[in-house]
Amino acid sequence: MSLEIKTKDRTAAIEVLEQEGSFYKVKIDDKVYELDVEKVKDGVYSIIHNGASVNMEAVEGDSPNKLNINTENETYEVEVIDAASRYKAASGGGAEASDRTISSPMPGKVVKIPVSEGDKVSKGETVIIISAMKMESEYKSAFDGTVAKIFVKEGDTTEASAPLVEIEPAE
Amino acid sequence: MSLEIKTKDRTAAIEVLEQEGSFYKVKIDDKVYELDVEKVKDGVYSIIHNGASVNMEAVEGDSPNKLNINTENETYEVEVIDAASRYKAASGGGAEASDRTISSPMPGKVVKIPVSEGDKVSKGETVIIISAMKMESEYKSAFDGTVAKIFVKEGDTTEASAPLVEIEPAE
Amino acid sequence: MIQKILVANRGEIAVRVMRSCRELGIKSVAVYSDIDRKAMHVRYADEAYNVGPAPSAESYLRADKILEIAKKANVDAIHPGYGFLSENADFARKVTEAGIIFIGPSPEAILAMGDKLTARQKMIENGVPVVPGTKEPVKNEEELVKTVESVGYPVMLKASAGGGGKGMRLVRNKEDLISAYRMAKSEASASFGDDAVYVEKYIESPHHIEFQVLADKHGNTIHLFERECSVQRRHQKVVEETPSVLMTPELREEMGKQAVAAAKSVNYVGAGTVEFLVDNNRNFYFLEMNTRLQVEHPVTELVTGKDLVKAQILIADGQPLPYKQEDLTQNGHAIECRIYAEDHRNNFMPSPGLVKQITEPLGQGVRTDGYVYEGYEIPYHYDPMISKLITWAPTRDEAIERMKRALYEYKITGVKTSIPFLTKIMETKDFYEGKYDTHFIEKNLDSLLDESGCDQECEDIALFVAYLEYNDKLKKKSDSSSAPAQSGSNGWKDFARRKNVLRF
Amino acid sequence: MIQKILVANRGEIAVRVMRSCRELGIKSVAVYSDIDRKAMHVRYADEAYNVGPAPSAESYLRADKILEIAKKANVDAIHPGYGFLSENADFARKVTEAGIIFIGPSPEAILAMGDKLTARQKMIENGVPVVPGTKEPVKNEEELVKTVESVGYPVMLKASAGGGGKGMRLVRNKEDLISAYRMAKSEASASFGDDAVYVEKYIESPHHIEFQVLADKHGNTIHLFERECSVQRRHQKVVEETPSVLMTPELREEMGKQAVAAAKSVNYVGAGTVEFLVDNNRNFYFLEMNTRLQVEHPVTELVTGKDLVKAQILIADGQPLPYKQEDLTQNGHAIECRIYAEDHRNNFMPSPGLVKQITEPLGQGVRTDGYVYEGYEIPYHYDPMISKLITWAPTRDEAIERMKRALYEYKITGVKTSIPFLTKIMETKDFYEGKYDTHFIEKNLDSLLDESGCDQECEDIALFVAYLEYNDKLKKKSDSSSAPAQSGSNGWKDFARRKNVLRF
Repeated sequence: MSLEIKTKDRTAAIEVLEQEGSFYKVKIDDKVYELDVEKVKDGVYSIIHNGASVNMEAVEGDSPNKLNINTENETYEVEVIDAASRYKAASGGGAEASDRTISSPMPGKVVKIPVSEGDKVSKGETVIIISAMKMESEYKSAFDGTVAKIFVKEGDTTEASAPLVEIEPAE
Repeated sequence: MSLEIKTKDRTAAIEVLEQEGSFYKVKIDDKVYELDVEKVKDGVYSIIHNGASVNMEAVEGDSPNKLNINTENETYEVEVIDAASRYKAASGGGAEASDRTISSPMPGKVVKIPVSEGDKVSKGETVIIISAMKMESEYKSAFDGTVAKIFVKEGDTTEASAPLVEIEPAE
Repeated sequence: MIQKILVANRGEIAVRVMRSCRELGIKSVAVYSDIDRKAMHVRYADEAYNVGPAPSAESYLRADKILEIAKKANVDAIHPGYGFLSENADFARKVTEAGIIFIGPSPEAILAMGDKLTARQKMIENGVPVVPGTKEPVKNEEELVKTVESVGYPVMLKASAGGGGKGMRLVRNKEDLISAYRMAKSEASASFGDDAVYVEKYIESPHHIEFQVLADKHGNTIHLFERECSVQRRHQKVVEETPSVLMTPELREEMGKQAVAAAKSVNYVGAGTVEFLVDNNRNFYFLEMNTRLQVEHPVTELVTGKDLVKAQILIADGQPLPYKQEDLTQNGHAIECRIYAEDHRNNFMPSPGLVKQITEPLGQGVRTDGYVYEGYEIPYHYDPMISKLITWAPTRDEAIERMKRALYEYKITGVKTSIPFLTKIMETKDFYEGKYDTHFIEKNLDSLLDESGCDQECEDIALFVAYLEYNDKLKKKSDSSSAPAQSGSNGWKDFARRKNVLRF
Repeated sequence: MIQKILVANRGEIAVRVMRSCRELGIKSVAVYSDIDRKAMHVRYADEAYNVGPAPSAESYLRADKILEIAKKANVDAIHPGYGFLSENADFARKVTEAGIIFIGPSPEAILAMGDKLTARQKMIENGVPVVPGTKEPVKNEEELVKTVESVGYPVMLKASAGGGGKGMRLVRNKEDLISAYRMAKSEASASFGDDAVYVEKYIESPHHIEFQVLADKHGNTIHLFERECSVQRRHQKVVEETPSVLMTPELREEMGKQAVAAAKSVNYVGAGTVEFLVDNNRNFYFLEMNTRLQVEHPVTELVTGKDLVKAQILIADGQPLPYKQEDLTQNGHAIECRIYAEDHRNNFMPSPGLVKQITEPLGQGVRTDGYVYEGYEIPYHYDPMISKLITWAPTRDEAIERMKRALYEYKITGVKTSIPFLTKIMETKDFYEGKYDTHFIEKNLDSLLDESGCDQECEDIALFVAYLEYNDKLKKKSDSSSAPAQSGSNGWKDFARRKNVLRF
């Protein structure tokens, strides 16, 4: 079986050529690897490759086809290309829409919203201040535009990844 | 709902009278307790009872209705009386049969079997020697009797709880 | 002797205090907010009582509720930890008035040192050098502008009631002044319920060096040497060590003497820390005194061999200090790294959430003071610190190598942590050569945030791990199509649907 | 300098050695048997190679395979740990002949000390007192009976090639002699491939006290003080501490001198341990010298501050000892408890299996050297030791209190462990008063095995926890009737069936 997996600006084709127990002969793009891979516990992998012992962890991402893979020095945000993501990629717009919408990666409390719907904002202008874990973070607009929608009000408690403010880019 | 739970020489009737979230009002035999019980992770319980913070762990036993409960100082081997165990208790013999059969609680290797089927053995006589984790353990007969069956041979690797030697008690 | 102590705190410090209680045979009582029912300090304590809803203003900051619980549980003493009510003179007074021992200094000492302006004034009167600046809280924005112009840029805005970097802002030029002032006031208000802010001259290339002091009720005051805390980000300490590379025996003696004098000037009793700024010419200025246990107290414990929490308890019990200044020596070197749930690559954003897996570093010379466990969900209501990782070794070089080894072993998944960032600090030339001041992180930020070391092969393997994990999850889902919802698995409901449209 | 080391071992000691390698910047290479693919030492190492099937005779004892891997991985040195090939002179010789550094003494020193009889002879020649007994292996059962009758009961039968209690039997009377002899031979053969057994006079009320020595290739030999190892069960050490309560400065100096002399008599190089029996009158007798790192080496590391594995590596590298005898002091007190996977209430039966949950003790003065993790299955092929728990404190009393605190924090479920037994030891009067010899466990066995402290309320709550857990599992099963088989859940297949016949 084979799958396409995307990370950063690369989409790699992965195909398992042979498997016996924990030994895999696998083709990743044009390169063939012989790997001994054991899942030692939930999400924790031990890999032996040409004698080198390598540890990696797989942590689920925001959606079922997204994963974060921790290597020793780096974290890869990885997307498995399944039918659902193909559809999304083909229809377009999805990614762009999320850029327009500012959201907080964690739950928090809305301290201040210095803008109102319809306001013009400049790139780098603070549109909302969220407090979480005793720290206040300012969220700024990524481009010049207009505040299209504010989903929360001051004092609200917000969920992780909840939309906060949507900004319509200037033409 | 209520259940009967057996430990040592006691069988206790447990009935939950009220529950709200982690708060339980529960009747154990004739005594009523108000407990705040949270399962903090798999098998690990935190209990607050009249202010006292108590930790206990539940570990599965040999069969689905058997559990080992670790308290701070003691381990309780507990059996939940369900239909299957009621049947076993009523029909009898089951417990007795297991007394006759010597088994090792862990996997190991049969080092020596100094008896043969049909041999008479005395209480305390060694009938089999098992090596596990670099230690040799001698298993002895619990009563005078006759070796009815030997399930393994010297050099065999044995599974945990596998029957090794059955002894027919003398009348 | 004290028999039972209520620990008015949560997280790692509550557990750390309870550890010493347990070693002394003293019962410990936990208080917990609604969201902390499963927290480690509740599980560790001998007794535990709910103190209110998750927000700290409704729980850990509620002096009245905590006192009520203290009476109900019939405790002899209250340990406030750090943060929360630890430097609240009013709380200390109420505790004492209720006939309970407050493990800390007198309300008067807290007040004198807690208000930075009073403290500065006291130091000036006693001949201890202080950083130039104002003495009064700034009244309004016009006064702010005037004051800053008289002191001269750069200046530091500081919350009068503050500590730990909250409500602090460095301002280098006029344009940023007003917004920084407003942010500082807002944070000060949120964190301490007091929005008073004052202005201080900002000293370039400063070292943050503090002295640990202990004082008993019999007039004995000693210091336990220095801690070098110059590795800071936004005025929050990140790495601390002792001894300080900058220190000379003469400077140590002089600063130690001044630290003891500072404590004596307010009749200090208990454990406290006198913080100094030291410039490259080894001039030092009194900064503030923290009238409580510090986060970084373990490095002092490791080089002196003393247990500071036990010392606090024995002092509060009225016993004389069990050791004299001349009994103390600095043995070897200790370094502490603060492990935060934060995403350093995303502007150090806090990263609360479910801890899926944790492997703590073990072995020689490694100490971990933590509180999270596998399956624990770090709440977003409190400080994002997961633990403190401390290493000891005979020499500084070996302590750094040991810290790198310990950071390598420390694995936490589910939340993002500062472990990779701390590893980079240990590998940074300025750090391992001991040549750094409080600008260290700012100066080295690019290389500290650099992520590399995973080559093409490593990346390919990472993708293959993703492949295996994805298929494994898929297989599990198809094996049990109506499995119960598990905590931490978000979005998996779509999974069963997706698997039908996957190509193999 | 050595760049890469193969660690010819597994379990906690393999990980412990790799930790020091990592701190020295040396790459480590693991070898693993088929069943150890997921073991921590494989995950920890920089490289890992399969060395054969699970039984140690086919893997960790295969000198030829290990050498082959060492060459393939191009290592500079091999560290044998303890057990397995660590005291195998033939292996040491083959390693050296292959141009690889053996981290340990010369084959000649191993041979001289490894054969107890040669060692005794050497000591007698050098005026070191030894325990009375034979010098030659017993040839047959008739000779055995004669020899024992000349020495007089009680006697100890010992494997010539032995160590760690394997192949040892104490015989108090004639009736037990033959069967004990046969068992000793059988164990000796199984453990060491050599069934030679000899006889020694057994000394009543003995203390087992050993001295750590270090010797470099430049003629420097020093000792790092004593370890008191009298808490033993069936001649296996259970708890060790340093300093020994029995010790006087004069005795320490004299025994230290003899330990150094013993090492020098065989031109010893590396880390080694000279074991003595000491009676209540402080007479001491050479027992044996272990030509390797000991399990209990961490207590020495904690009071001296030195890393013995690093010292071994630097010595093997040809460097002179980095410290002299007069540089060493004993700072504070350290205690080690060996945590075994065993059921002490069932005749100390080993208890291998799946580790479902593990919480390691943390905080000040606590060191854990372990290798198991949540989800790891402890195999039954090897030693049942899970970890070593070591505490340090300024005083013995505080070290004991800290150990009790650490044992309280240490939670392992899935396998039975010796933690409750060790807790009892810490609470036993003879132990905390420091008045014990090697009969301590035997003497106190009843109270050590006593299980109490859970009153009626506690028992009721335990039953309620069982009730909740049972219902919880039942609910999970009914939620996902066709769930996949999970490792460690045995017998759950019947569960779905049972739930239909349950009454509620």
